[in-house]
Amino acid sequence: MTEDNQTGRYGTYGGQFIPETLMSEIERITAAYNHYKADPEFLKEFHDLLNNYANRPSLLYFAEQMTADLGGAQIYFKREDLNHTGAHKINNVIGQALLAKRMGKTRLIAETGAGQHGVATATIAALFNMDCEVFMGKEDTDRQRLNVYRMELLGAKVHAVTTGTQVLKDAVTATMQEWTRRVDDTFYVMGSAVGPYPFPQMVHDFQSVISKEAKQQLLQETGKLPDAVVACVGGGSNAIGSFADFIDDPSVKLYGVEAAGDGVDTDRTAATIERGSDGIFHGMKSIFLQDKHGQIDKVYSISAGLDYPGIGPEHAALAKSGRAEYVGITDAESVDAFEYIAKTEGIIAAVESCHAVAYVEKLAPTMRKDQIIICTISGRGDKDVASIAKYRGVDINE
Amino acid sequence: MTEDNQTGRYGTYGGQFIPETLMSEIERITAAYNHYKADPEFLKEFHDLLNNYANRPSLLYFAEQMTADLGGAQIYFKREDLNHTGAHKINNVIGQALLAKRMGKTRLIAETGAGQHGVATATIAALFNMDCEVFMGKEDTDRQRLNVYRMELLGAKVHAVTTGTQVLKDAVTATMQEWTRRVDDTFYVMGSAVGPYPFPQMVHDFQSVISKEAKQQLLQETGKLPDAVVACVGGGSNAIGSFADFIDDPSVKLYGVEAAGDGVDTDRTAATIERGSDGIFHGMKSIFLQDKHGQIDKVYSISAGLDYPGIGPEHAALAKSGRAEYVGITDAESVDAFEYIAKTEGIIAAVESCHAVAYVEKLAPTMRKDQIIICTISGRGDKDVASIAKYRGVDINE
Amino acid sequence: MSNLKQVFTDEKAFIAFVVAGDPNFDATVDHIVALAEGGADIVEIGLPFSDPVADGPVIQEADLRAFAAGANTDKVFDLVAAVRQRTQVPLVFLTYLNLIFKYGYDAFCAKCAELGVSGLVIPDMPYEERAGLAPYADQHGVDLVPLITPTSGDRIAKIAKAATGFIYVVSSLGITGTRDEIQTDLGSLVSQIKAVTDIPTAIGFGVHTPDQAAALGQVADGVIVGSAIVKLIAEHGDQAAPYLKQYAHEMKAALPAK
Amino acid sequence: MSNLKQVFTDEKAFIAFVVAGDPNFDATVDHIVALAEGGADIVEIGLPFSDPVADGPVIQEADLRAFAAGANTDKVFDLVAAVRQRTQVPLVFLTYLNLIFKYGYDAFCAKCAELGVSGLVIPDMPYEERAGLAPYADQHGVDLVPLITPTSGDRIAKIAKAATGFIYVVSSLGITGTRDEIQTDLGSLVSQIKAVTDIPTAIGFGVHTPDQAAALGQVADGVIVGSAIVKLIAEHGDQAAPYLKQYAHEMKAALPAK
Ligand SMILES: Cc1ncc(COP(=O)(O)O)c(C=O)c1O
Ligand SMILES: Cc1ncc(COP(=O)(O)O)c(C=O)c1O
Repeated sequence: MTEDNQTGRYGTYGGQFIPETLMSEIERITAAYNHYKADPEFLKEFHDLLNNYANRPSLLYFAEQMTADLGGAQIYFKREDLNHTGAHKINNVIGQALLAKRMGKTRLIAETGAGQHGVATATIAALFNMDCEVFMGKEDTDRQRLNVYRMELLGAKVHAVTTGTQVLKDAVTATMQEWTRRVDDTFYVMGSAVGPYPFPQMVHDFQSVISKEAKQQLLQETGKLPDAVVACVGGGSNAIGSFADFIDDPSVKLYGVEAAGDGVDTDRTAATIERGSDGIFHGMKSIFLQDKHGQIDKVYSISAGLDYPGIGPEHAALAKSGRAEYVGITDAESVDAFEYIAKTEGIIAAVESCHAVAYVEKLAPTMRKDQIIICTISGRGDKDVASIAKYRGVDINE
Repeated sequence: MTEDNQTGRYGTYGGQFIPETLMSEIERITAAYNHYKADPEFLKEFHDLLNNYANRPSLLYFAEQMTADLGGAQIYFKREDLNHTGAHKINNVIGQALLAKRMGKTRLIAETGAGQHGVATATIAALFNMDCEVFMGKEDTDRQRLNVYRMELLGAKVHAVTTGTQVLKDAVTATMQEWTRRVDDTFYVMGSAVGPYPFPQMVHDFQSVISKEAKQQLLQETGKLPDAVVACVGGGSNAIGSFADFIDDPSVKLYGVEAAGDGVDTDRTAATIERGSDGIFHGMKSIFLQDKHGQIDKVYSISAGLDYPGIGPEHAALAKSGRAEYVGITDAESVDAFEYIAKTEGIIAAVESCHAVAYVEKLAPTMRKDQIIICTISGRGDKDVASIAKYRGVDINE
Repeated sequence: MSNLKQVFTDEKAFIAFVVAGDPNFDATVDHIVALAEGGADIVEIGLPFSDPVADGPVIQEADLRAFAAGANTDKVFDLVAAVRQRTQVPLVFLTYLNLIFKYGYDAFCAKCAELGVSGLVIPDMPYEERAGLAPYADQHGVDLVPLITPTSGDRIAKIAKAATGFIYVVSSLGITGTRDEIQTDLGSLVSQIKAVTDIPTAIGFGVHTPDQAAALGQVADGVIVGSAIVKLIAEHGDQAAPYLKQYAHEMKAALPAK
Repeated sequence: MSNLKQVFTDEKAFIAFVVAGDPNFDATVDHIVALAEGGADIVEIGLPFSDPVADGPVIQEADLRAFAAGANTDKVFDLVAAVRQRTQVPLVFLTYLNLIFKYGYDAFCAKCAELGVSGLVIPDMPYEERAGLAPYADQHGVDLVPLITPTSGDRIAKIAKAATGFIYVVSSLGITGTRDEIQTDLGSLVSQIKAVTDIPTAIGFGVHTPDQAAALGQVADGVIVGSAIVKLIAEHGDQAAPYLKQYAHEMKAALPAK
């Protein structure tokens, strides 16, 4: 048996590269998840919460103005921004928290970068009346005090992580450390399709509601499958959810859009697949931005949610097999797209999502008018208005 | 014919107290509205936009934790916060903008206080590719630069109003003045159930989707009508929309919750019905906060959206007839409610809406467990997190 | 019905506007007397309102000065009493309906009659909303001076027919303030009015120069000047009387003969 | 398989940890020599990783000092070569799997063999993930020292059976760092291990005082000290050698006889 065809592999990627202290717990989680994912009661409660709490199904919105303006393929937006708490993150968090509850856990921990996943986790913890502690790089708590306060309002305790580079990857590390410290009553709610197996698979499954709905909605409206699906990729939860139900439809092209920051060829980038190399980190074998020795890079993007040096192992595998294509979009392109979609469709979309929108702006004109693109708007952009203003040199301090 | 039983009256309230310059336009709007409100094509487009743009129907959410915690009536939230742009305002704006389009207008103008209605109007203007200019008190543009920038992102031009007290009522005045200046191509999108007839009626009609949906949703889920409906009241659009379909159901108690600021008995209040008196202002006969000579007061509430010295004429009539009851909730109570609903339900609701939530906290325990309250969550509270922190003395400057 | 209509019998009328209490009440008395002495045929006294929907920045700032001096409805009636000690020039009030409503329609009209205020100009009371106030105005012989605007169109006839005193012809869309050019075809507007009534017409909104007075005097029975006068008061404060008298004289002189 | 197991044959072993390059490479060579002279039976060299998931703040800060001194895999191999000029004390590396993966499993193990590094402790390589590296480690005679923790439970048997060199028994949940009290029933944990293998055991995580060494030496075949040594280096910098020698001496002396 070689390293590459063991449990939890996506081709050569995946695995469970975590401290022994956590392995028994990972085994319990795997067993519990394998049980509950086929348990009708569990699935019923999950879907009930998706529909009656997270506000699903989310709209599949025909972007008529943008379609006309770009003059190519018909553009549909899958509107995860309309979910309760404003992003796709909630889908996954509901699933994991429900599993935690079923496993008898009373305490949720989570890492967060800008705060999206932390807010989603704190939200469900409030609803489920569970304890919640969120780890966030000190640099991020300083930049995002409002989100810190938001989590506190929801009853969570937020820890500023002062180790390492004090950003998202350090928050992940700190959360894993906290988990090794106290594993009995605690569930680590993973924020993206990353980490040791079975997390990438759980996140895949919980987020696949995006593509399942989108497929059904589009079939109902047009009788057709899309020709392309476009989604932004940080750790890859939104993208894997957007791709999942189309992976076996070979006519559907899949595009994952990474944050290129200042450019894929610069040092200020977060374009993992274009720029990174194979590695083993945060519990998984995947692709990472790292130096030749394997030290993990500090990455950069205007979008805090895409600012992660790795990518989920399933994406690494999809990239390797060629089933999905991964492209980079710069800060400048995403800010342009942020403004473009606001002005044409009246939608203020997350700057993360606007990376996907920017790619649609390039892709649609190259396609025929009878072709269809589904682009996932993974979150709403209210959180980004201040930083866009700053990017444009507008003073919005109140 | 006395003053009180002419066109557009709600009992003794209502009317069309506006400059002659606007009267012909008001006649045209009345005629157009009377035509289109019965036009199936118009209604179809309106409902299509409500469903496929504003993300309706909005959830009717059973607040299980809060119900259990308060130990009385069953509490349902009508979740207008889940609408695109995050509040009920969009329902009305879609209706008015659609009417404007049908009337051949190419330019929308609107007043805004904190920015909610301005953002909603700018959003629809973007979608409809119409010009948009928003008037906002200078004091408010200074306090709410982020919302100003948000409107600009959507393509609107924002004017800082430097006359008068430089807040919402002055913005209304300035918008009316702009309308008298350029009435031909311009439609004034009124932000609440106020102003000259037929605006209060249009807003009533466009917002009544809230109670129509809620009634149907509750009947479907429980087979019953609610025993009480609770909604916050600024100008009264959200409340009239929440009441509309229940007004003729005498078993349903209707509660409008006003912002009492520091207290109904203090000068820092916006509790129009409890503290105000009959008057004629901004196009309507209604109830206003004013001095004994009829000079309009500068009002105060922590919630910018309730910070208006008047109330829609239909509410004045409902208060007079006793059909609805109006109560005041202070800043302190609404902030407590803001924190309470965040911690119990994982919902960050607009501080405006939290006035209604605070009243539900008082009302529910006085009711039987088989009784039902519907409380409208008129908007989401992300916009308020900073001011709640400030109220609590927490420094969130980034 | 008051004596207002008579003012227009022999001459084209010059109607001057001031805000009561700007910059203080004694000064306003002086200003009204000076305007009357200079040749104003009617003085329109602005009773300031917190939210003057029809007024531009010049008059809004005057309102603020008046509020700073303590302006309110009672004070303005006191002012009129003081004015009446010194001049019998015909007076009208310009104010917003809420102030009259709060004072009481009957009481307000009675007080006007008592103090010799002949008419009321109420920008936020269109024809359709006259019914509340009109009976009291009639009863106390106070004219309700209606406004007719370039957008009135087929509303002109009914408004004009109901008018007493005079008709305030609004020169332009928008709010008060001086304008260098008036675009409206006022000749046509006034003839539509004349076709249904012999109540005099006076043109206001934007009028400020003697040249405008000369030209508009050809069209209507009078001109109304507000912002230009208020600007003089803003400039000269409680020393404005001689300037106002001089200005009134020039404007009156510029008007054509009847 | 290396000679590591032999270390435990006659005495209880004292295993000392330093971070390579903290505060610089020359100092680390001195420190390792001093520890060996003081009585350390094995020196565990930390090859610093940017994101050390198993390490507490004390070692993380040492990593940062090492990075500031230019630490990377090549430099650390150079360091070992320099150490080997001065002492033949058995050495193991503690590092994270990515650094080995990037260097190449085969090349890394070959290099270890060449320089006389006997084993590898890799906190993020659990039993299930040994398969990639193990064949190369075997081939080059480098031990893969597994960790067994208080949560290992029924995983103990399979881990212990596959172990070579020694077994790193983690005293407590959580990350590295000194602890005043160790709650785990280590006696029971070690006997579960002993039941399936005769590979020696050494207890680490939190050990720092001679008293602990004395007590834990009763339970296992050795103790591992990391943070306490790194703290001495943090305090004394490149002058730490005599303190380290003294500390190693005390700890070794405190260990019970076999
Ligand atoms: C709105 C939004 N989109 C996308 C992402 C990227 O994460 P993922 O790739 O897991 O979807 C984030 C992460 O915070 C986010 O907030
Ligand atoms: C969220 C929210 N609720 C309520 C209101 C009050 O307005 P109305 O009474 O018209 O619903 C506002 C006004 O901005 C608002 O933003």
